[in-house]
Amino acid sequence: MTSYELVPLAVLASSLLPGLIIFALPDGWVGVRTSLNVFAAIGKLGLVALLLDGVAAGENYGVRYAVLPGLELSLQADALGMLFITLSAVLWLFTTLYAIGYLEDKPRRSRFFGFFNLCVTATMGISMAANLFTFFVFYELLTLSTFPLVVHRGTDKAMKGGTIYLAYTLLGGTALLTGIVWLHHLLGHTEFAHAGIAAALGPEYAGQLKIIFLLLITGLGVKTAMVPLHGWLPQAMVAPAPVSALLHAVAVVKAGAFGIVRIVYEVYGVEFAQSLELLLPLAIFASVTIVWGSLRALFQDDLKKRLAFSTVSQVSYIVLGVALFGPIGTIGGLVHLVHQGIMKITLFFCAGNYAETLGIHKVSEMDGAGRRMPLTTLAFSIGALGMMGAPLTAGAVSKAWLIDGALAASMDWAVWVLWTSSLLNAAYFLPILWRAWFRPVPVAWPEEHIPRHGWRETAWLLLLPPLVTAAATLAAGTLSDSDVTPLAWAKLIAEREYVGRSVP
Amino acid sequence: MKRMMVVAFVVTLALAFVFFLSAAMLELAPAAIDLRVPVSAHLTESGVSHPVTAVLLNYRGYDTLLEIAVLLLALVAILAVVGEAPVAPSRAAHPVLQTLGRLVTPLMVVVAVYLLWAGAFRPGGAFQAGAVLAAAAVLLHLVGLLAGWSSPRLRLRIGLAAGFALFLAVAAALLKQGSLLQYPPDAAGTLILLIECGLTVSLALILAGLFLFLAREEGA
Amino acid sequence: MTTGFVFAITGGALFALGAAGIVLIGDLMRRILAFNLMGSGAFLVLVGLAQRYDVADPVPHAMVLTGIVVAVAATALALALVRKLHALTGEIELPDDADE
Amino acid sequence: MTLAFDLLLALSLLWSGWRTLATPRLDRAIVMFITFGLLMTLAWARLSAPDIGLAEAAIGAGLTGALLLDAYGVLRRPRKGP
Amino acid sequence: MNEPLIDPLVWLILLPLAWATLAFVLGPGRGGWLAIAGLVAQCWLAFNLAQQVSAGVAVVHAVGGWGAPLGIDLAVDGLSAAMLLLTQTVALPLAIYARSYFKASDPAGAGFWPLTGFLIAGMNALFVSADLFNLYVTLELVGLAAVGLVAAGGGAQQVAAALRYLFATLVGSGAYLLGVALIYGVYGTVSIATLLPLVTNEVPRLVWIASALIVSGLILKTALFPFHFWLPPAHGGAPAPVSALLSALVVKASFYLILRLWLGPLQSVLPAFGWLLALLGAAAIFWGSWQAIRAVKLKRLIAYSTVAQLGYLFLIFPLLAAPAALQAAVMQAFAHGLAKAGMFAAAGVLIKATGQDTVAGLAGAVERLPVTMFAFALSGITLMGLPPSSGFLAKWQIIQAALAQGHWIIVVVVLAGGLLAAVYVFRVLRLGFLSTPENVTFTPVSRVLEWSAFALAAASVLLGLRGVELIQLLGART
Repeated sequence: MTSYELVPLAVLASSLLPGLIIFALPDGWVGVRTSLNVFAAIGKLGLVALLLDGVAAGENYGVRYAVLPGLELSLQADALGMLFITLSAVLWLFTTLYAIGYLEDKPRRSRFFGFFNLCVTATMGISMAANLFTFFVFYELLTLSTFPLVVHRGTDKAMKGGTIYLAYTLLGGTALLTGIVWLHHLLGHTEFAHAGIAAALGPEYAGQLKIIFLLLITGLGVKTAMVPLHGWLPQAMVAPAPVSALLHAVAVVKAGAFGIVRIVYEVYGVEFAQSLELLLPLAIFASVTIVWGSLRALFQDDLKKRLAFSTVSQVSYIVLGVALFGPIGTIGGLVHLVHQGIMKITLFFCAGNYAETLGIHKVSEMDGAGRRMPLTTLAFSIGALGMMGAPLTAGAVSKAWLIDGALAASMDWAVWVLWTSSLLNAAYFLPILWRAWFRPVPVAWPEEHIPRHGWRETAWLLLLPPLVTAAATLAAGTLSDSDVTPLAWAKLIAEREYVGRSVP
Repeated sequence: MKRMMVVAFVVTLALAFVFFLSAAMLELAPAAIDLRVPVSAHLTESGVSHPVTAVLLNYRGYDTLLEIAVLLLALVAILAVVGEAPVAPSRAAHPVLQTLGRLVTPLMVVVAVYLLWAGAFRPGGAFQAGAVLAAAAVLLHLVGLLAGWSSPRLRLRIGLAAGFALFLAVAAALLKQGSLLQYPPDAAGTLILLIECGLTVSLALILAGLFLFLAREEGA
Repeated sequence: MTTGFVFAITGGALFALGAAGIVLIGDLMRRILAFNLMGSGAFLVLVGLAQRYDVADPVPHAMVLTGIVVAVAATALALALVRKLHALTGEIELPDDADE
Repeated sequence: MTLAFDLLLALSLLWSGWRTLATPRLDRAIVMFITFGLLMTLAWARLSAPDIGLAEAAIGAGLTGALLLDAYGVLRRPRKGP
Repeated sequence: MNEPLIDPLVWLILLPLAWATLAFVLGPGRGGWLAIAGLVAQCWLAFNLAQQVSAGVAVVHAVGGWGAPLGIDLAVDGLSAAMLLLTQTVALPLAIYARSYFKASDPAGAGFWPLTGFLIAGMNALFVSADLFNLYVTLELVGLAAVGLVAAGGGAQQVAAALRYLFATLVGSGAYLLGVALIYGVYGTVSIATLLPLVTNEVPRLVWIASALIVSGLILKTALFPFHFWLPPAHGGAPAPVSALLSALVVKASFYLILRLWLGPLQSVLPAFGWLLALLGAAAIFWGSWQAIRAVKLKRLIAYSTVAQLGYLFLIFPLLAAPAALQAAVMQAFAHGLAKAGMFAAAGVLIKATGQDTVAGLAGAVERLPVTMFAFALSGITLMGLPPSSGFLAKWQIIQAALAQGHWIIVVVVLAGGLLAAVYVFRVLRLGFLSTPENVTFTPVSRVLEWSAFALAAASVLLGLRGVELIQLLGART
């Protein structure tokens, strides 16, 4: 087995094996579990760096394994995959640190971290999948391994959320499977390829291909939480904060969005998809989601629910970018895949901090939180501004590219969609900031768990991650022109997807 | 009402079945294969001169092996079902009957031995012999001379299993002839007789057991 | 119409009779009797049809001997079960099975 | 002639079989069944299958009959279980 | 050809017969280790045999050296080798499980070892036999052993279940026997090999009746809807190791026989019943799943799930033109065999621990019995047909075969069945995730029980990665 085959497997193993070991550990063994987690996360980061380097240099990391004649599990590290994998790996490290702090002396930690690792494994698999079948395998693994995390608290409320989550994702999975089987039947394989594979079929298949596209997008739209398939996301907010942060801001929803990117670019091929007139409906679908999510967010008092609906809206930026025919939109969408992740995870970390430190769960309880927890609130503000697309933040960059993309594709209405969404974002984030910074401190917090030590407004493991990700948000916004940013990478991808088209 | 419907339906079904079955039987041509030819052709090698016994213990001896397994199995199952139960005191029947029993039993044993020995060249054989012996035991029980059996002790268990074990052992040992139950023509007669003796004992015990193990459960 | 045919057809009828009995009768003892009729029917067909031209064929004879032994084994087991059921519930019909 | 006998035997087989299932009283049914067994023995004889005849008489009619009667003896007295 | 003295094909029958007899002589409840040792050897033999077959060695054994039609032939091809493999590999962990499940002097375990021995011997004999009448004897061996296992030391409900089962299986084998009698009447032989050329395209009407009798007898034994009435009480009422054996293996035996005749001597007749069987299969999937969703008792739920899962096996009959269909059937047999054995074993642990056999009683199980619930979940994944489990491969193959022949309806049934399975599996799992109520106490359970259940369940998922070997085995021409 060559190192080209080993590294992708190692990337999976670096979270799978620790996960399995952790299941076996007694809850008491905090030290062992913690170090195992952290080292695994760092190790994975190293491996990913190795891959990044290789892929940038055009090397070909991949491994295949046949489960049936003509049906292969196949992993392949390509530029698009690396975008997602890097994001997950980096954020996983911080989330792990955060989770360690968050779950201190709570029960069932081994189970939690075990499934947590499985989820990350699934995410890695999704991003490295080289065909739809492999993608589906890890997609379902993600569904299964998130369920225990959603219901982690074991309350009836958690159970309800978990059941709804399952109902949506399993139905989605079935739709996806139907599409995949059908496609596999027509093509004999489902390997991803630049410029797509579906075009190989003659025009007489156009009808079938449209239905398949619908099935696939429906299946993925569930995890992407596109309206009307978004119902599970707010319900799933019963999960502990780290879960909401990594899974429902990054892994799960992004898995869906990422899948849509794969479908459009590497299964159908953007040109062919355009010729089938599939992109416009997709764009409309996305736009509706964007506006609807923002509108619903306005009326949520529960902080995490508001963030959840914001996620619903923001993730569809990616889909919109993909659906805007043309490289600029593509770059916008892809770069937002990363930026939204960084910003939203910051917000969830902060929300978790408020809840853990002061017992704040509702927007209406936020008064004066900024005085008590300035650093957290600072990070929160940066994330929120990013979401609105304020200058100097990562949000500004992706929004700019999306708008240019819309104009380039001469879909001016999309521009309006984006602006409306920005205004709505402002409408539901600014009040929070205002309350936090400018309203007086209440006599007593809902329930203060963690007292203040000098400058440390809360446990440092809870504080560090949001600060780092907030900093990253600013960095991605300010240094966007340097060639180590997600933007640069997104351009690289766009070049590869639009074979023979000039990319700015 | 519904009941009537069901009955009517089943009965019609049965009648229709019988009708079509008979019709189909009557239009039948002679069978393509006639096994009587090979059966008699190989009779000399089979070690017995009575064709049925030849089929039963040589040509299709494997069927018989499994069949004994079924019988033993049924007994095991019955023991497992009835579980431990006190032995029923056998009801002493009318003295006349008892004397009758005392007279008939030895006779039946003789008959059994004859049947066993006859099996090699004319109707009879281990099954009939075993059955007769079992019948004798049942008779003795009915006239109150033989108590029902409690769950079997080791010796009885060995007796019950011996016939089958012997059969199995011979079958396995004959593997070195080339295949399962492949009797060497010269020794076939002896081996078959050996097996039949073993079977007779065990069959008698098992068949009697089917009755006596249940009988004990009476009055429990 | 040879002896073979006569008893083959009789066998078919007995089989049908027994099968219908098992389906329609609730009383377990009767069911056991019905099963035995069914078996005897099948045996008659096996032997009768094979020698429909009235030439004895030892192979089905041996098969039927096997079959009879199997049948008695099954009957004994069935009786043991019925007696157990009776000892436990005093019934000799099957209770309708419930999942609670 | 023989055919007539065969048909008669066949009919009595069917009749005894039918009675076995239809007679209201169980003990009569069992006796009927034993009769049926003996008739079967005749049938086997007619089919020139004396081996089966012997087996039927000994096992089919004899042992099975004894088993059934014995069981009947127990089941006759209804007993409530624990 | 094998050195006769060590011919695995023969020893797969002789060994279990031998240890069954010995176990009986040793006395009630004895012989566990004996059985395990025997099964280890049998596993090795089965693997050995499978290797020979996939290497293309023709494995035929003429018992008594006579050869068909006078004698009885035993023959092994890919299909039977696969079934043998499944039987031994499922039976071994279950034996280990049962040895610590039945306490000494537990009446339920009194006849367990001899009966199990005869059961396995019967199934092995059935898989290799090439003689219709001999197959009848093996069917009876399997059926009576199974009934005995269900009834052993049981209460009224269990005995009643056993009686239902007994009558079902007796009527089934009776119908089969009559069918065989008719076949013998028509052709003068019961040897499959000899019949093969004789049964041509236009057969006498009697052969149609015979086929109908044989098939209906066998589907009654396989508990295909609507003949499933006997299965839930029997499999739901028996002790856990027994339920596992019956659900995982016994029902497959009669299914295998249908398949064998379908592909073999009756291939010109049986395909006429293809869509009928598929229809019943679909009905079984929906009805079984629905009952499982409504079931109150845990083992009832699992038993009804068996009714549903058996339905998939029958969906393949109209598709047998495509090789994928046969592969799907065997894959499904393996998937369900391993998964259902694991699930019943897990259920046994849960019942021992919670002291009750209700789904509702499982609250908190995940916290107290993580390994067992994990086993249950893994089995569930296979039953739902989620990747990468063997259940998924089975569904995938069915769907491919169906699409290749344009039978969309079957695709829909398969996918819907998967969702229904998800409903009843997660019905159990989600309860397990609830936090433990105060009043509930869990009695500790032996590790052996937990891990043998886990091993079976894990195997059912991991098999999904070895599909290629299995298909090679099936494809092997001997």
